[in-house]
Amino acid sequence: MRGGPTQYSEKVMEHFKNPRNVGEIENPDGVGQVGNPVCGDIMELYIRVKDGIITEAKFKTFGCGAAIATSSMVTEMVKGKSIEEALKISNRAVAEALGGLPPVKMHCSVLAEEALQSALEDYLNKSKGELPSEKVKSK
Amino acid sequence: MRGGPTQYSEKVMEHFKNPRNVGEIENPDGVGQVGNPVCGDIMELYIRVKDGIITEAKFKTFGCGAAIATSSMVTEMVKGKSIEEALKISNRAVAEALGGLPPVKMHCSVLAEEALQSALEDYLNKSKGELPSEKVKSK
Amino acid sequence: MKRIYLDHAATTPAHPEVVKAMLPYFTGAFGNPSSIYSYGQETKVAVEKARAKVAEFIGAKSDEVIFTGGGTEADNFALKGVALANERKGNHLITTSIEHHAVLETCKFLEKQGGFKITYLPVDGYGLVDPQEVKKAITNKTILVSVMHANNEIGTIQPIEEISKYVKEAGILFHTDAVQSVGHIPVNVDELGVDLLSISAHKLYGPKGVGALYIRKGTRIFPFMHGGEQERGRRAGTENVPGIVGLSKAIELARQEMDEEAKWLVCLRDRLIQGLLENIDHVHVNGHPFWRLPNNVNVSVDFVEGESMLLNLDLENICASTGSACSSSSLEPSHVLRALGLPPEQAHGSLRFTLGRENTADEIDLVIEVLSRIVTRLRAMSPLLKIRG
Amino acid sequence: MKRIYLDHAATTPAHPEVVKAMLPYFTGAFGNPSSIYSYGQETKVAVEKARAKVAEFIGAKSDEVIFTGGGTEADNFALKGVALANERKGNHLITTSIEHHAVLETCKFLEKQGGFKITYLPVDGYGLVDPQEVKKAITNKTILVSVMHANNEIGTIQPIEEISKYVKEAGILFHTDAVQSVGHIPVNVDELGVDLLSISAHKLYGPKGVGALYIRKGTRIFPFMHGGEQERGRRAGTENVPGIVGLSKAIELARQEMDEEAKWLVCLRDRLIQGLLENIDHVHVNGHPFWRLPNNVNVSVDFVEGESMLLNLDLENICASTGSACSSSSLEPSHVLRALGLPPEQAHGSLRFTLGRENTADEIDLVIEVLSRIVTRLRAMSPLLKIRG
Ligand SMILES: Cc1ncc(COP(=O)(O)O)c(C=O)c1O
Ligand SMILES: Cc1ncc(COP(=O)(O)O)c(C=O)c1O
Repeated sequence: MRGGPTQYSEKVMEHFKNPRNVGEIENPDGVGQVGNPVCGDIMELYIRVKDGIITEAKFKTFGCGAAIATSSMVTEMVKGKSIEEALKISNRAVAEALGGLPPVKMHCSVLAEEALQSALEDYLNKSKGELPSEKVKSK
Repeated sequence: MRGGPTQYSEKVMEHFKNPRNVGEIENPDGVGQVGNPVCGDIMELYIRVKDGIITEAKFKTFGCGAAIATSSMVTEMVKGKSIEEALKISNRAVAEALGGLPPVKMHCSVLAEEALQSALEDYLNKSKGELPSEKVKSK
Repeated sequence: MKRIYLDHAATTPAHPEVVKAMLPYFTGAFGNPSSIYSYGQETKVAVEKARAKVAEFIGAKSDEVIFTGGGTEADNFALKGVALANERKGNHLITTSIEHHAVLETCKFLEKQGGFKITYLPVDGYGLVDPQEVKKAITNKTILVSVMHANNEIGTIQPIEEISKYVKEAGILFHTDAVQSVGHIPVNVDELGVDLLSISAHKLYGPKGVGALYIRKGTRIFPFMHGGEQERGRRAGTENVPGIVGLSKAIELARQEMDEEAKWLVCLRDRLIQGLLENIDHVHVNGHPFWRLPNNVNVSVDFVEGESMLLNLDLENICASTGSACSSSSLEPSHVLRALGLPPEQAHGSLRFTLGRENTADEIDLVIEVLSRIVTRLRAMSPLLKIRG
Repeated sequence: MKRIYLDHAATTPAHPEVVKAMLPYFTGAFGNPSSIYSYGQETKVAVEKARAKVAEFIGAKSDEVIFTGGGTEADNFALKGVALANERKGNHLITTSIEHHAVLETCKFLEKQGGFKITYLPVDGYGLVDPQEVKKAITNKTILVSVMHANNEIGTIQPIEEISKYVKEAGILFHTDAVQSVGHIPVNVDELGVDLLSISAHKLYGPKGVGALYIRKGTRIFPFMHGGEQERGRRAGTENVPGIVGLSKAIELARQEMDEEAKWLVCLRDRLIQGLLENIDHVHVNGHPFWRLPNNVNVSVDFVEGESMLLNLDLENICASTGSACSSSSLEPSHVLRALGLPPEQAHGSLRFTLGRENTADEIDLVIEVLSRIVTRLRAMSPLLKIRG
């Protein structure tokens, strides 16, 4: 049973220990699910949107420490942001906000970005074109 | 600079520390010289013979601890022996008398046997056939 | 809070007696065993005494034991040494899909660089190799069979004796990686019927960086390390005298304490398994219920991932291990758990606890309690529970 | 009588500070550096700190230093790893006739089993390799040149920088066995211009059974030990944490003390050489008068054989070494002395004294006195003196 270089930053450990926004939102305005059990990572991300602003975000995650921390961090980051702003949140931004991730764990931040984008896309699809949809498609 | 398994017996060390019969005999009745500097071992063995009995034996040796000890031992062993008896002294007998030799050092006992045989042969040649010479030739 | 160490399959602390035995050989009796003065001979004698002790413990002759720099070197030595020395006879090796990487990666190297063909035998759901499968895999090109004695992840003990019969029948060399078994369960080279056997000191309360390879007399094998004439020309390099003395001390202690210890560990092991099954839903035990190392507990906890459990345990000062992808840099879950046929989620949700001589029943009970809490917390954030639960 | 140890090229005692630095890692901080819990991370940090220290000392980057099980492993790793990884480019290696057996025997293995061609360059009467000879030996099939930094028998230091120019010009990899130089004279991989460099801890007051190989970034090399992902996949096997910490402590001490120590050893060395030349007739110094390790004295004493001198010295508690056939199981005198062109009697009559940090001027004077007596005694029983004297 091998071990990788998984020395997490304090910030990662802090979010891992006390993840923010765990749970589901009933009747969410957008929901994204990415990853699959074969790879050992599944993230679900729920958002509530009011007047183009994300007022609430929640997640459920099956995954390692980094997966939980990035889920937690991304939900914190989107709260209070407009859809446009949220669409610009990159995996690097999530990783940076966590004080960095070990190289082998960068894929967790990618997953978090994808979960967010998928939730945003879901919201945009549901609410049909409140925003130019090329932006979403170009992803 | 490698080292071989040269743990010598106490007997070997005793003869090495206090070799018996070091030196030359002036006008010896027999002298043998074997080995060569290339191999790192040279033994000279001198004998004095009276009435078919070896009354004195001396050696000079350039060589390792085992070479010195076997030289010393073989000179001790031949003293008081008849030529016939001396001819029967084998390298194994020398090694055994020393409480054994490390395998890589057995060649030193062979050298001691050869030095003795060579001295005896020299004596027999000089004194011409006092003993059946086939015995010597068959060696 | 005191640390609870339950990862003895990864490494064990050196026994204080072992360290004590080693100490004189660092600064006092530091001579080179290859030297011919009496000072070097002292350490030579120490090395030979150690060799005799190790040999006796596994039922071998002294000159059949070669000291190495660890279990990985022993495995590399055995496989590469035998493969290259017997290349003319054939180019086929048989091993299993659940070997330690020290065997598997060496096999891959031999395949890729040496032109050897390797058969990787499957195992059943308990991790057992079927001796009949070994028999069937043997061809007239087969020169070596390598099957580990006890698995490091799931603790399953292989039927080496039975496999040996078929291997010997075919006149083929037989290697076993006994790194996890020596010092923990009885190991005798003749009873097992093996020609080569790997040992690592740090798995039995000895120091890291030293091990041994048993090589049955008459076995055709090339040296792995070339250089000086140490170890009778079979393994060059100045002998790690303190390490070798440490290994033999560990073996000596194992001889005295192994049986008692094994009984005690089986108690603790079964207490832990029972406790986990009773206190946490949806837990599965991996490995064999009976043919199992006394100290090994391997479970899969549904709906949660291994590394996140491990990190939580670590926060409570409990050391364990997982076969989850997330703990490896290759991002693949344990090849052993996959070979058992475990669904990927279960492989990702695996935890290994390997017990040792200093563990107590209280520690076990605490671990059960702590893990229950952790699992409850993690399941609360798991999307799988809803999907599948 | 107190022992006088003058065989530091064979092995050194571990420095008490080294042992002290190692101790915590046997029983306290014993975790496996590959483990992901914080407990394993402690030892991982210790290993990485050690790596940084070793790297800095030789002017390398941290990730260019791989820990091994000793100098022999480092040499095997360098030569086999580079040869196999660059086989497609060519099958020719260049080395010298005075390398340590760890290099020479590895070369012989590569010749015999790997189909490689090896050029063994001669040396001059001082043991120096001519850089021009290296240049001339390079062909378009040459993939590696291996020339030792300082010789273990005669202490001669090679013009590595000069050789490097020709090797780099030809775009070939360059390895140096620096086992005898690191910690004793300045060693900087960039100044030397080498791509690979071998280190062994027990030659510089570190523990036995641990060493390192410097591998310049970008060097094509295969792992020598296959298995786990330790050392970033370049050297499998659970890290010998105490050993690695011990090596780095030895390096740290060398950094502080090397310059002073070298000055002192040169004093002692020259005192011993002078004393022997003045007190014993027919003594010759082997090796280079100037390009010589600070601690190496190698002499040939005419008319007497080395082992018998050594044993007599041993009886007086003085530890030294010889290149005589009689001290080797192969019954051949030192290949190094033969390569110098020494007549066989002189090779057989050689003695090596290698000094260390604890030796004193009084000890040196005593050795001169004792050896004079021994030589007189042995010469009295030498047939050569009469023949040649
Ligand atoms: C079964 C098995 N084989 C081989 C090894 C390698 O041993 P070492 O860590 O001494 O290199 C290990 C442990 O890492 C192991 O568990
Ligand atoms: C020049 C040289 N290279 C390599 C080695 C081998 O190192 P180790 O004894 O650590 O295997 C030695 C010493 O034995 C040496 O002197």
